[in-house]
Amino acid sequence: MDIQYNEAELAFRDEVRAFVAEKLPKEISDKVKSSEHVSPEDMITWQRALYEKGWLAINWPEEHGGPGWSPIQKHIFEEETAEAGAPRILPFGLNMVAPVIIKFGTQEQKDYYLPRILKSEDWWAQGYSEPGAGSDLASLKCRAERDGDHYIVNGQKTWTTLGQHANMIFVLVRTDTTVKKQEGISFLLVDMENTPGVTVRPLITLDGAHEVNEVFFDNVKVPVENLVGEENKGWTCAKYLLTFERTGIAGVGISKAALEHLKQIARSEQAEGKPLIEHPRVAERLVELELELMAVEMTNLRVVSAAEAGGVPGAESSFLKVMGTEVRQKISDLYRELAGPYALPFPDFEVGEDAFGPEFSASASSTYFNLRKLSIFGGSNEIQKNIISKAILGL
Amino acid sequence: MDIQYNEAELAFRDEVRAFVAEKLPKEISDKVKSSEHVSPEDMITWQRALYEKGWLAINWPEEHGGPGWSPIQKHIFEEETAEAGAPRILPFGLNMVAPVIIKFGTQEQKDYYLPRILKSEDWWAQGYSEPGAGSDLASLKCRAERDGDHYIVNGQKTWTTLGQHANMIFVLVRTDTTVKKQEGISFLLVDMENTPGVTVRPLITLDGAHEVNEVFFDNVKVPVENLVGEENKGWTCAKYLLTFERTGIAGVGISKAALEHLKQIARSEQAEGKPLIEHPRVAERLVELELELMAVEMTNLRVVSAAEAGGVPGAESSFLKVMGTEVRQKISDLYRELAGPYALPFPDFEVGEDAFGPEFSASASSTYFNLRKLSIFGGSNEIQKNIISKAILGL
Amino acid sequence: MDFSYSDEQRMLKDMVDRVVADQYSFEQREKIIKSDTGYSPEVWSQFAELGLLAVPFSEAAGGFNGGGAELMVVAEGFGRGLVVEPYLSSVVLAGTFLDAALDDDAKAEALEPIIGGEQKYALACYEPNGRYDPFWIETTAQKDGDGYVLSGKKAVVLGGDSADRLLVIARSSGDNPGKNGLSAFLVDGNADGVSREGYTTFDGHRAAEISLDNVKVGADALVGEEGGAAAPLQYALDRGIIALCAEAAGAMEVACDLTLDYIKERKQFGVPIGSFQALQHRMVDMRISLEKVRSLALWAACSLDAPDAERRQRLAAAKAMVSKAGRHVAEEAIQLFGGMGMMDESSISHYAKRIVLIDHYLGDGNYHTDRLIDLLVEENAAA
Amino acid sequence: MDFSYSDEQRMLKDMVDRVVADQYSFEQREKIIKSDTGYSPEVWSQFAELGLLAVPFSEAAGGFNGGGAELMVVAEGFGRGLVVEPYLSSVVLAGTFLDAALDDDAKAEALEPIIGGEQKYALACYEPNGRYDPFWIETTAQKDGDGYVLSGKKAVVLGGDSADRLLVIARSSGDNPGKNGLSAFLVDGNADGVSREGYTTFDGHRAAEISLDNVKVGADALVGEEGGAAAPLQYALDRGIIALCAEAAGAMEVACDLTLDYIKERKQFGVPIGSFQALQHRMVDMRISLEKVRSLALWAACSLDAPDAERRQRLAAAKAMVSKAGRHVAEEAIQLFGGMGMMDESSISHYAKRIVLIDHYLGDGNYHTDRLIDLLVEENAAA
Repeated sequence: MDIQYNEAELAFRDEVRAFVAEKLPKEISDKVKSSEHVSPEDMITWQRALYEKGWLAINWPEEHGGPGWSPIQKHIFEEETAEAGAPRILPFGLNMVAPVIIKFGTQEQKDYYLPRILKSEDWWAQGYSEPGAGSDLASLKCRAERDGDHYIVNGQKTWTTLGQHANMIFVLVRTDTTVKKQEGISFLLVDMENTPGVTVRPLITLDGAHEVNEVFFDNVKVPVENLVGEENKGWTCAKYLLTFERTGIAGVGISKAALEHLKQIARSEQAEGKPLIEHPRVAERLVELELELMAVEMTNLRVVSAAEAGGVPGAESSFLKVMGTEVRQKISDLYRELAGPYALPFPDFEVGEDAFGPEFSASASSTYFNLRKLSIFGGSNEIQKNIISKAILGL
Repeated sequence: MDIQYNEAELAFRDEVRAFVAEKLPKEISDKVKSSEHVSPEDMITWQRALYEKGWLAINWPEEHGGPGWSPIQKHIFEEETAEAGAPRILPFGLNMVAPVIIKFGTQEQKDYYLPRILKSEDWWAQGYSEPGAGSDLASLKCRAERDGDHYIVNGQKTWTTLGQHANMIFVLVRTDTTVKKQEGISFLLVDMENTPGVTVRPLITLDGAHEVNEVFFDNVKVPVENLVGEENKGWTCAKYLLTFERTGIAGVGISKAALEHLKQIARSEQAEGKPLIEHPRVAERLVELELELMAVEMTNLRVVSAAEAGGVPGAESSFLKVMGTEVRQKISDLYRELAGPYALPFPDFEVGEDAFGPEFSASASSTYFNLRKLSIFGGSNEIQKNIISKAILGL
Repeated sequence: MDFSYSDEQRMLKDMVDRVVADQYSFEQREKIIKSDTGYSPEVWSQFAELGLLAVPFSEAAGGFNGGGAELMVVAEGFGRGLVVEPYLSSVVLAGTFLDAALDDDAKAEALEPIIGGEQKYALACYEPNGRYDPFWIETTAQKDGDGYVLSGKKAVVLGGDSADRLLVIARSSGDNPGKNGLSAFLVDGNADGVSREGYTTFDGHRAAEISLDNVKVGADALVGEEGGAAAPLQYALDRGIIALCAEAAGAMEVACDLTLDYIKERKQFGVPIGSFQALQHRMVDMRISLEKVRSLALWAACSLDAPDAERRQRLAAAKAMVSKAGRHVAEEAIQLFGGMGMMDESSISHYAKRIVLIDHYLGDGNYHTDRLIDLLVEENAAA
Repeated sequence: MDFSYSDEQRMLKDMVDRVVADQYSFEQREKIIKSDTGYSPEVWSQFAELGLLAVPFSEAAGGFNGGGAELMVVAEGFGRGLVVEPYLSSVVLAGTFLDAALDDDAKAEALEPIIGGEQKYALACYEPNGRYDPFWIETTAQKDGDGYVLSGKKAVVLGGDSADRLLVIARSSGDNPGKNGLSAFLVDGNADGVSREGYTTFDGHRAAEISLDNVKVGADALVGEEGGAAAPLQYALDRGIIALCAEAAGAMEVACDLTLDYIKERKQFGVPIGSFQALQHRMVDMRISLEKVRSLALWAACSLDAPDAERRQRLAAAKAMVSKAGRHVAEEAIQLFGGMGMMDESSISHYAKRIVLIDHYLGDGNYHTDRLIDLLVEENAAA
């Protein structure tokens, strides 16, 4: 048993660090670390840098452009980049639709879409959730009817993250209404830019951000060659996508960066004439968060190590999702508290960020409220507990 | 709106205080306040004092010996006596079987049992729970078969609190096995002392205490005149008993006394060369408990006041039970923590209380563990939440 | 002891509920927040006509002579409707300060424009370096002939963006931080040397950062005694805390109700999600948090005239409980609503924001827990 | 990085599991606890034969050269079986102290009776006024000719009731509290002037209050350098913390398993109570707490040779997590078992007691949280 990285792993970590130091622009990492708004351009800049290095599609097979990393290497890469303040890699193309295309797609689909994803030429969006469906994904209603060489799609998707920037969307549609709900579903790729009838409507979240959208399909003609896998077998694709390996689900690197940010704030901000960090309750909260985060980090490593040894992380990732999001939310709660009265001003992103009070405070409330999503989206924490309950505990 | 006691109420409170000051022996209240073992004799001493004053049966109608108090008066009485360290009044006779006898009993039963309860001549025990039944009370199996002028009782009861001192027990028995589980139940009074076949076996709880018992019935002959209410209608008695008004369910007075005890400890005990109370985390814990307890106290008063105004406290007492037991348990947790390493010695009650370390520490761990029962017995807190969920929230 | 409303309190409650129902639908509120002023002059005049702007003032001041209970009735109603009118800033904070600081003759005159709704005042007390400490006053008031010159910065001044007049707390003597030597001045919002940067708060109210750059005021600007502002300031802040706790209770009540309705209606896997026991128990826990806040808000509201230590304890306890129990309810409400709880367009998110952000006004949970610890230390010293 | 056991570790684990399974059924354990000695001499010899008493010692000392991981393997197994043998006191605390304090020649000789199981030692360090501070030493060691005279009181000395020899930490110089001037002496348990009051602990172990009343010892009683006891003491306490955290992980694992089995089997209203979603989610939360303790115990166990700040952080973090997560699991286990969880006759209650009481050995959650705050302060000073 050795919980330390071995020499090869340490060398790899150093390589990642060196790359990040060289290629990640400081103006981008500063934004990420202080929870400021990161633009689509920032994300693309980083993705292109990774692509050039061959490090973008870390979960892809080597033949399609993956780096061929082990679970530990992937973990090191994800945590190091997150801790350094790299923007997140948009998962919709790289880690969602691409694996489905690789597994179920035709050769033509692979040849066309995969290189475009690698080069960030397409911005993909996700068309899974529908209003009223929530965690009961298979109850979807969006219809696709075959009409010659096309499907005619009618219906609505929601919670489409960053869909306002997307030109492509993968959609779960119902192609047979006469069978059990899981059986009549198909998996379609839709060109949002060049297909009439697709409308994206912004959904503004409680923090004032425009991150998610509704997407409406009004007699949208989708060529049949955009079907992935077989008609009415889309649920297989959907499940595959949802269970696709996600070593980074605990978000330890992001939480570490966020906690480090809090420590900096606690050192620089004063209350009653002394730095916040010298107030016993603030110090206690910081070490409690550190403690919780250490527990998540080591639990994550244990799962990664088991994956390395050949174990397939299944429901364990549900543990990591719950633990990781809980600590991340608690960190954001202390962030809001540390801002004190300056948690109140609502920064108006449209007219630039007016920071009233200390600069860090501008994002405090919006981060706190925005991150409520962590326990809701991506399979709510309640759903994760149901999964653990069934799959691990046998209840 | 006036949350203060009015003059009459204040006068009543003063009367209670004066009585307690005069009649409650200090050696008894000291034991209660420091969570030491209170003997049956101590309890009887206090009950007799109350009886002589006419204040024992506070929930009984005046015609049977109750004082005719309003809900506020009862509340004042219960909280004042608890805060002063009075032993609890044993509920099994006074507040359980007596109300059932008053409502459903024959004149003979009333004439015989009620005066004996008032004078503490009988020590009653409760024969409700059975092994394996838990919160599903109606699934009871203890059988009573009619044989001439007698019922022949066979079966077992459990969690019989202080049954080792009892000479009488009221028992729910199954008198008809052919009907729905709630319909074949009867309510019997059994003389434990003078009826062959009753065996009491101690159940030792995890704190080493002998508080509860199992009671076995082996062909026990019970005269039919000991049936209360009608045969097979015992479930009505059972439910009446369980919902019988309990203003004291939140236990605010007891918790206040316990918290005051903790403050005294925190003032006298030292760590790192200064009193515990000067350690920020101890101070914080104390004020948090105070805060929680204040919330329970005022919520209790709101319910009492509504009862005074004619509202019948129903499911609200479930709120009080949950809130009151949670705070009481949290107090006991801090108690254990304050004891430090001296939480470890297991006081041996049989050979007298060896207090190693500071005297207060002897009861710390046993109190903490003993009070786990609060959220389990008397309708577990989960059951209370189910009740609230159904009765108040309509879920 | 009788916790039921008196007839007058009942009438007051009905009145508040009616105006809120009429004027503060979700859409109306959104429009008011997005308006230039950030409040509704029409609603404000209606408040004036109904006498709501007089509730917490003494009879001598021309007020309703309302105690904490009446203030609670009003603020709870405002909390249920998420009212963003500048009631806290103009009436409760600035207004009751004047009521406490001035003698009977002066107060009636001084409060007339507030009660009549003609003018809005704002209390400019807290400062950028002072966090939640109201006695951290670096702003100076220097004698200048008969008058004074005021200089300093004021942070997150509620209603400060549109207030006609600012009640500025400044230090005329004494060391910072400290209660001694604080004086209060009424300053025109547009006086020379006053600059204001207004903004909307996260919970839909308005506030401003205010700079005072050698603002010259006459002797008549002084409110009450020179150096005597600490007591009326405490008087006003106490009432502000009552109003905030009551508002929290009102907002939490609606948040619980909305969540309960939602889990009864929302179906997943063919059944209402409210049929899942885990959610039922969490809903019960939310209600318990609501009861705790209701209880302590009520206790605080009825303790304004209690002895010093008791009053301080109950106010601090109520505000600390709002912090803890409020956050619990807000977070759970969002979680049980799921995605809908994250949406700006669903009212629950606005309740959640108000409930959580109330923690950031007039001292948060940490600040008030420290006040409770102060009391414990005092009790300990006395024991 | 590889978290799987090596072959040797696997063998060690199997060995421990086997002896625990053979010797520590619920009934056997109860009998051992109620015996005069409070441990089982037979089991103890078996431990010795199997080499378990040598695990944490250096090769020079005749040990297994086990690191934190091996100690964890053993202690986790003991935790699963709620073993009450004096392993922590004799082997981990007193034994590793000797290993650290003595030079190679001396340690082999000194540890022989411990490794062989012929004698049991106890570390008499903590004092009645010192709470959890191991450097609060009021016990004095005064020079007396070639030897020393020891006087003082030792609190809750684990295994102190039946230990053949006591390793007494006394102050030969330096101010209390403090690390300077601490010396260690090996004293016969029955020496003149030593009086012991033994007792059973709440979790079934044995301890004693020990008075040292002018106990005269020779120069050869001194262990290591005069005044140099702090470093080996820290060495031993670090290993003690590893053992306790690992034991907690083992006991929590069984507590979770027993609870899970119980809610699957126990029926109410005709269905297993494990089918109620509220209980399912609570069971999941228990498992999360278990994972947290496992993770931090493992991290601590593998950090004994890490740089000072890291070692201290991971040890404190693990023990603090045991306090919090352990209590959570213990309380929930009792609650989910209901009445049966309250019973002395059900094993779950004994697991709950051990898990909660582990908090009271070698510093509780508060103590170790303070150590983490110390580190934060140091980090802050360096930043």
